[in-house]
Order: sequence, then structure tokens, then C-alpha cells
Amino acid sequence: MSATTYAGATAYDDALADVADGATVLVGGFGMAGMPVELIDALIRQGARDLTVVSNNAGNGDTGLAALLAAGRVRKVVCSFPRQKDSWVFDGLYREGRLELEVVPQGTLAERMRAAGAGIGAFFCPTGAGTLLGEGKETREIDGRLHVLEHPIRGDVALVKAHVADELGNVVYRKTARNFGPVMATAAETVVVQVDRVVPVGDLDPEAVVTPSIYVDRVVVA
Amino acid sequence: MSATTYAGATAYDDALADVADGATVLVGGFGMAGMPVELIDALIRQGARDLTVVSNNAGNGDTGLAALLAAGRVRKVVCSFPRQKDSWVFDGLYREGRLELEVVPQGTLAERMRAAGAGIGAFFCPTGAGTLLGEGKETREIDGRLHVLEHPIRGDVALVKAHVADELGNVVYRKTARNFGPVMATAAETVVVQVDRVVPVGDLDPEAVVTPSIYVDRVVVA
Amino acid sequence: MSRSKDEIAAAIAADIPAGSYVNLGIGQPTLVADHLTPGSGVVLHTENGMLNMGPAAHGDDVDPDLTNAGKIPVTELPGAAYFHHADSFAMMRGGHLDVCVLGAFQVSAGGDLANWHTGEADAIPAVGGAMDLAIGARRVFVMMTLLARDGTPKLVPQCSYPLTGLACVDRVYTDLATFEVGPAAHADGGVRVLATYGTGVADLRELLDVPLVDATSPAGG
Amino acid sequence: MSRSKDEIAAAIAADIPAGSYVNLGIGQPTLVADHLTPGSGVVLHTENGMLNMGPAAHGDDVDPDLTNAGKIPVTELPGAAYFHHADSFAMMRGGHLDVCVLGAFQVSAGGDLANWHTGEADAIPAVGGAMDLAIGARRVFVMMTLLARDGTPKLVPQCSYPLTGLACVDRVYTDLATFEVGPAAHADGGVRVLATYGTGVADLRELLDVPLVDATSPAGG
Repeated sequence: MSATTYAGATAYDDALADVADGATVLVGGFGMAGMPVELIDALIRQGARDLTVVSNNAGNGDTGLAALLAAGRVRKVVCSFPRQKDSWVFDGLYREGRLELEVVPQGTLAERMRAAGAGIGAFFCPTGAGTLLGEGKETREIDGRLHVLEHPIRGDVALVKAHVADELGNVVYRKTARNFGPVMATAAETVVVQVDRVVPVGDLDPEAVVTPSIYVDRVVVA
Repeated sequence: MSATTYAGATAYDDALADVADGATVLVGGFGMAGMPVELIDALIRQGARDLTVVSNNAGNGDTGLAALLAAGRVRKVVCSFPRQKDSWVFDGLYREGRLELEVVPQGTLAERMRAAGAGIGAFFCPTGAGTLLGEGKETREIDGRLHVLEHPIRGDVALVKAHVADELGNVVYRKTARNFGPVMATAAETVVVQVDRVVPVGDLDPEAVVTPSIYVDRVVVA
Repeated sequence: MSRSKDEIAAAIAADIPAGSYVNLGIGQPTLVADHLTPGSGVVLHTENGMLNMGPAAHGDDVDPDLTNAGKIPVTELPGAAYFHHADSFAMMRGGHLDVCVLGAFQVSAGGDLANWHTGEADAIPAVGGAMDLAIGARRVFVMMTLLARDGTPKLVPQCSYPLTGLACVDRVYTDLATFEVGPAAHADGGVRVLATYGTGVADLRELLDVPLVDATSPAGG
Repeated sequence: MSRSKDEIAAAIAADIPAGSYVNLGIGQPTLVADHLTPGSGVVLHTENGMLNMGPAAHGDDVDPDLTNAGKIPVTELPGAAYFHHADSFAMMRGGHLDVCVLGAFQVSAGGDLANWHTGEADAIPAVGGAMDLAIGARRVFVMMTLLARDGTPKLVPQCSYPLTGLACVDRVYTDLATFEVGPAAHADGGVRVLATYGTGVADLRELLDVPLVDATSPAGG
């Protein structure tokens, strides 16, 4: 269905008004590049609890994802790299046993969301085979190489930061801030994209659209 | 490794000089859009035999893929839609038992090549499950839905038609002529791309490159 | 009177919600495009790699690099996007299309679809994107005549032709009636008749070998 | 004399063929970039979605939307291309990178790599892209000191730390020597010593618990 544009003072809050307790939330970004900070802040204000957050990292410093964790809203984190120099919020909650953690190799994290978006039921992946992160998974040798069976990761909501959207919901990104955004936009029931700018339909080059409008439910511009 | 550019009168022939008998050749195009006609003609002149051709269709009229089939160079065709109004060359050879045929649903054809390019060992796919084309394949019910296990399709050579390349081998396409090109470019050992034009490095927008140079071995411009 | 192809296409167009993303199969389903109003905001997908496909191209607008899945030259509407085949079929298989409209040889009461192969021993098999479309879209509408040329019904208890997909069809639009099929409809005890054209539900019961539930509205028929 | 980090990095750079596509892991491996000559045509990949990454950005060149995998601001070289994470890791997993250079806690004679987890019970696990890089690149070079701070060797018969990948390392560049490891080297009866620095193969045999094959060239060492 067509995308809806949210603008004005309460745009971020309006776009996230219906996030349910227990939701799985895909959060874009790699470090701060592509991190949808304003959407995360709105999610904190919105108050949904018992969330599963899927993101590459588990928060830095005391803002953004770290603030969401500190507010006690998150039950489980699925990520590739939780431990960072400034991940003290995550580290503390995890050591206190107040957060579940699933560590997934970064490429497998991206591919599992891609599978969800692409209607792939499961896939055999060589990454992690024979390691701690492959333990407990179905394994199979294919062409002489060990693989583990990996399953899709679907979100109820995806929070994505992009660069420019048109009024239909076609989206382009900027440099390495693209990272997980286009994949997460395919993998969630409701996809919310915050952008720097919305342009009229026809202003984006159809050859250069990265996330076609079919994937985008809500565009937020402040 | 860096791409090599072939130009001049014998460019197409030079770029395909080393195709071996028995090779699997991925051939881009959907109908005539994106069909690398000049490369196919060069492959006919080159003379490699016993080829497996992977392409969406199995040739139209008497030129291009149809001419390659008519020349007796092809052992097997892997495609989604061989039977067309003007596929008389394929139809005749197939009925005479001189061509092996593997029919693959179009999306599965694309996804199997994507898997080859992406290092995925195999994947469970709902398409074709419970049909003739799913017979003999491993099946599994996932989330209440029947899936078949599909395996990668790898090429020794890919013949791709694109629009513009830069001197490094970054490539952009034009409209729906893009179709199978970007996927096939990831799935073959040697990737040969014919383009309308080669531009200096730096002339393509890095945000709009569709096939990055890492996938391209040979760029041919007449 | 029974419905013409154009009337069937118009009925399908009327049932497609505004703002939907839609794929129209090769052949008769393409007629549906003529009945979508510009204001509906319906976006057409073509599986060879494009969203916001426009009408067929003529004269100077013909561009060999811009065709639909039937390889017919088409045009581009504002807001278009191009993508490669793996991305295009990921979009379909992943359930992102709201509706697709397909032709059929047969549809079963349970929503099984047969539209790719006549089953003749010497037929050359050719599936194209039919199986991907059948299982991918959120709602699959079939557009067909209710009876084959030889008078046998095409809405059947079980398909005798080779299947395209299992339990994938939601609605069947025919010259004589519109039906709801598939697991949901079947749980009621049979196929639901939503509307009839020039024939009554009683007549349809004579024609068809599947149990029918009369769900026509008083204004229908 | 043993080699400095910069000397190890220079040796690795010298062993990367011209025109290669290369990923340099976080930490010491990034030093290799300083020793690649502009004329070599080596293209750097960063797994957060870019080819033709340039050097670290400073001052006005810093752009928060342009970082490397270590989240350090970098620059863009002519011929760059951006892509999303699934495409970036497909590129790695699919074997399209010619070389990647990684740090390690341990490497086994068979080429197993341990570089993501110390194995301590209370350590918070964090793998990032290490496993994808280890199994993806055509050739994996490890850059490390031969001995840990406590003097124990890091080139071992079997890794005691949790593994990153099986039989994935091709070469190990250390302060004291360069080794060829993995199934190919092992078939000869052990790890091959390609060059030594400030120490002899006999000394290395004392230090290490793996069988060494002396493959140093007369000019080496």
C-alpha cells in the first residue's frame, strides 16, 4: 500500500504511535551512520515494552539504542557486535541477566533479514559452521564445505534512516549510511523511514532508487 | 582482479577467446532487452561446444541464442520459458532429443544464481513446491508452508549486456534491460559485459552503480 | 447476460484497493490496467524489474530497453524504479505485492491453480514467472471463462492439469460469476459465490461439481 | 631483528597482487593500506557497504555518513560504489574478494582461525563481520605477533580459543616469520616457513609446537 508522509513537530511520535508491546523492531545503522536517532527517541517516548531489537550494535553511550535499553523496554537484543568501548548500558544489563542476547555474524544477520523479505524459508550458510555460533544448528556438508541452516529474521517494525524520499515512498541513501536500511525495509511488516528531505514524485532517478516505494509504509521528515 | 577493456574490430572475439568446451554460460536478457547479441555471435564464431546455456528463454527466430543452438553447440538449456511463438529452433532440437532441458521458475532461476554469487549453499524456496517442477527435490514444511530445497547455479562465463561502464568495470544498465545482468555478473567465474559506452573512472555516480567493478572481468565496447 | 472480458477486467479493477501494488499477468489480465482510474494510486509491477509501469508504448515512445513481462514495449510513470531480476522476484516471493491477477486453465475449490502446462505428454514445458506470482502475492485473483471451449468447467474439485501453486488463489472472476475460493472459503463448506451474471446460483450448481455457498448480495446478480 | 608492525604491513602489501580487491580487518591490518602504492590498482572493500574506500578523513573531509568497518571516518576514491549490507556480505561470502587481512588470537597449522572471542566465561560475545571475512575471501592473510604477551605461541597445532572459521587462513605474517598454513601447506607434513626475521628456522622449531617445513628462499631470512 502507498506510503504516508509524516511531517511537523510530532511527526516522529505520530509515525510510531502503534508500536505494540512485545514487537520485534529492526533498527538500521552501523555505528552512528544511518542510525535513526529521532525515531528511537520517539520509540522511547511511545513506551512500548518487552521489545526485541535487531540491530548491528547494542547502543553507544547513553543516547539512542542505549537509552531505549536503559529505559527497560528491551527484552532481547539480536546483533553482531554488542560489546564496544562505550556500550556500558548494554554491558551492565547483560551482566545483570536483564537482557537476552543472540549474537549473529554480521553477514548472516543481513542475509537472514534479506531471506525474510525475499520469501526464502531458510538457507544453508557457511559462516559460523564449526564455531560456537553454529552450535545447535542443523549442519550439512555441501560441495565439501560445512554449512549451518539459518532462518529468516522478520520485524514487526523497521526503523530506517535514509537521505531523500519522494512522495510515493521511493528512497535513496547517502554513502555508507545505506548499510542495513535497504535490507530491513524489506523485512518488516511496518517500515518507517526518516529522511532529510521529501521531493515530488518524479524527482528521483528511477535507475538510482535503492528502496522502491513498495517497501515503505511511513516516511518521516522533521 | 581489475577489469580489462576490449575495444576495436575484434573486441567481442578477443573477449571470448578462451571459452572452453563443456562450459556453463549464463546469458543475460529478457526477450531482446538486455540480450548480449554481439557476444553470442562471437561465441558462435569462437566454436566452443557441449555448452550448458542458462538464460530466461531459449532463443527467438534464427539469430542470437537460436543461432547458437542451431549451430549444435549446446548440450543443455536451463531456462524458465523455452516455448515461444518464434522458438522454432529450440522446439525442433528438443523434440528430436538433441537438447537437454531444465525448466526452472523464473524467480528461482534468478535466486539460484544469486545464491551462487552470494556463497549460499542451498535454500528452501516455496516456489514450485507441490508441482511437477518440485518433484524429486527435498521438501520441508516451514511455518506451515511447503518448500523445496534449491541449489546454486554457477557459470564458467557470464555474457551480460549493460549500458555504461567506467574504466574500472563499474556498470550501470538501462531500464528493464537490467533484468538478469546484475545477478549473472555475480555468479560466473569470468564475467564479460558488453556496453554502449566506457567512461573515465569517476564519471559514474557511486550511489547509482548497479554492478560494482569487483564482479566484472572484461568490458567490451565496439 | 454473461460478462465480457472487459466487464470482468472492470470488476477486478473495482476490487483492487486504492494504493495497491499490483502485478497483472500476461494476456487477458493486462486488460485490468485499462480500468484502473489514475486517481486510484495503484502501482503496477512488472516482474522483469520495474515498479510504476505505464501503458503500452506506441510510435516514438517505443524503447527496446523498456518492456513488460510479455515483452511488449511499455512506458514509465513518474515515481518508477528499476531493479534486477533477483530483487524483483524477492519482492514477489516475499509477499510485498498486494494483488496479482492471473489467467488459469483450472482453479480448484481449495484455491490450487493450474495455468502453466496443459499436461499433454509432448508439450514443451515453459513456466516463466507463473509459479512465483501464484505463491507470492498477498491476494491472487484469477480471470478466466468459467467453462472451457469444450464446455467443461474450469472451477473444479481438484485440478487435473499440472499445478502452478497450492492453495494460492483467493478469488475467481469469470464471465458467469465471481467466486471466493481457497482454504478460508472452503471452511464454510465450499466455494462462495459473490456475484452472478446472467445466471443464477442454482444454474451454477448444475454446471459445477463443487459445493457452492450463495454469498451474493441482494443487489448482486 | 624482528619486524615492526609497519614492516609486517609492508610485507603483506608487497604480497597483494596488483588489481586485487582487498578487505583490511579492523585494527593492525589497516596499516597495510599505507604500504599499497597508488599504481597497484588495489581496491579496498569495507564491509559496511563500499568499494574503493580511500584513506582516513581529517578536518573538513570528515563525513558522518562515510566510515569504515571500524566506524572511523574515511574518504571515497574515484570509481567508488556503495551497496547495502546484504550485498556487501554476499560479495564477501561469495568469494569475490581476492584477499582479506585479519588479526588473530591464534591460528592452527590447519588454517583454523580464532580471533573473535577470548573464551573467558564472562566475556560478552561480539563477532561483527569476523566470521564472514574469514570464510569468504579467496585468500586470508593473518597479521599478528608470533607470541602472545605471556610468551606462548599463537601459531598452534589446534586452537584453544573459540574458532572464527575452519581451515580458512592461507598465510600468517608475524614479527619473526611468515608462514603458509592450511590444508595445502599441511599436506607437506606441516606449516611452511616462507621467511624469517632475526631468528632462524631452528629457533622457530624450539618456539612452536607445530612441524615446520623450511621453505625460506636463500635470499630470505
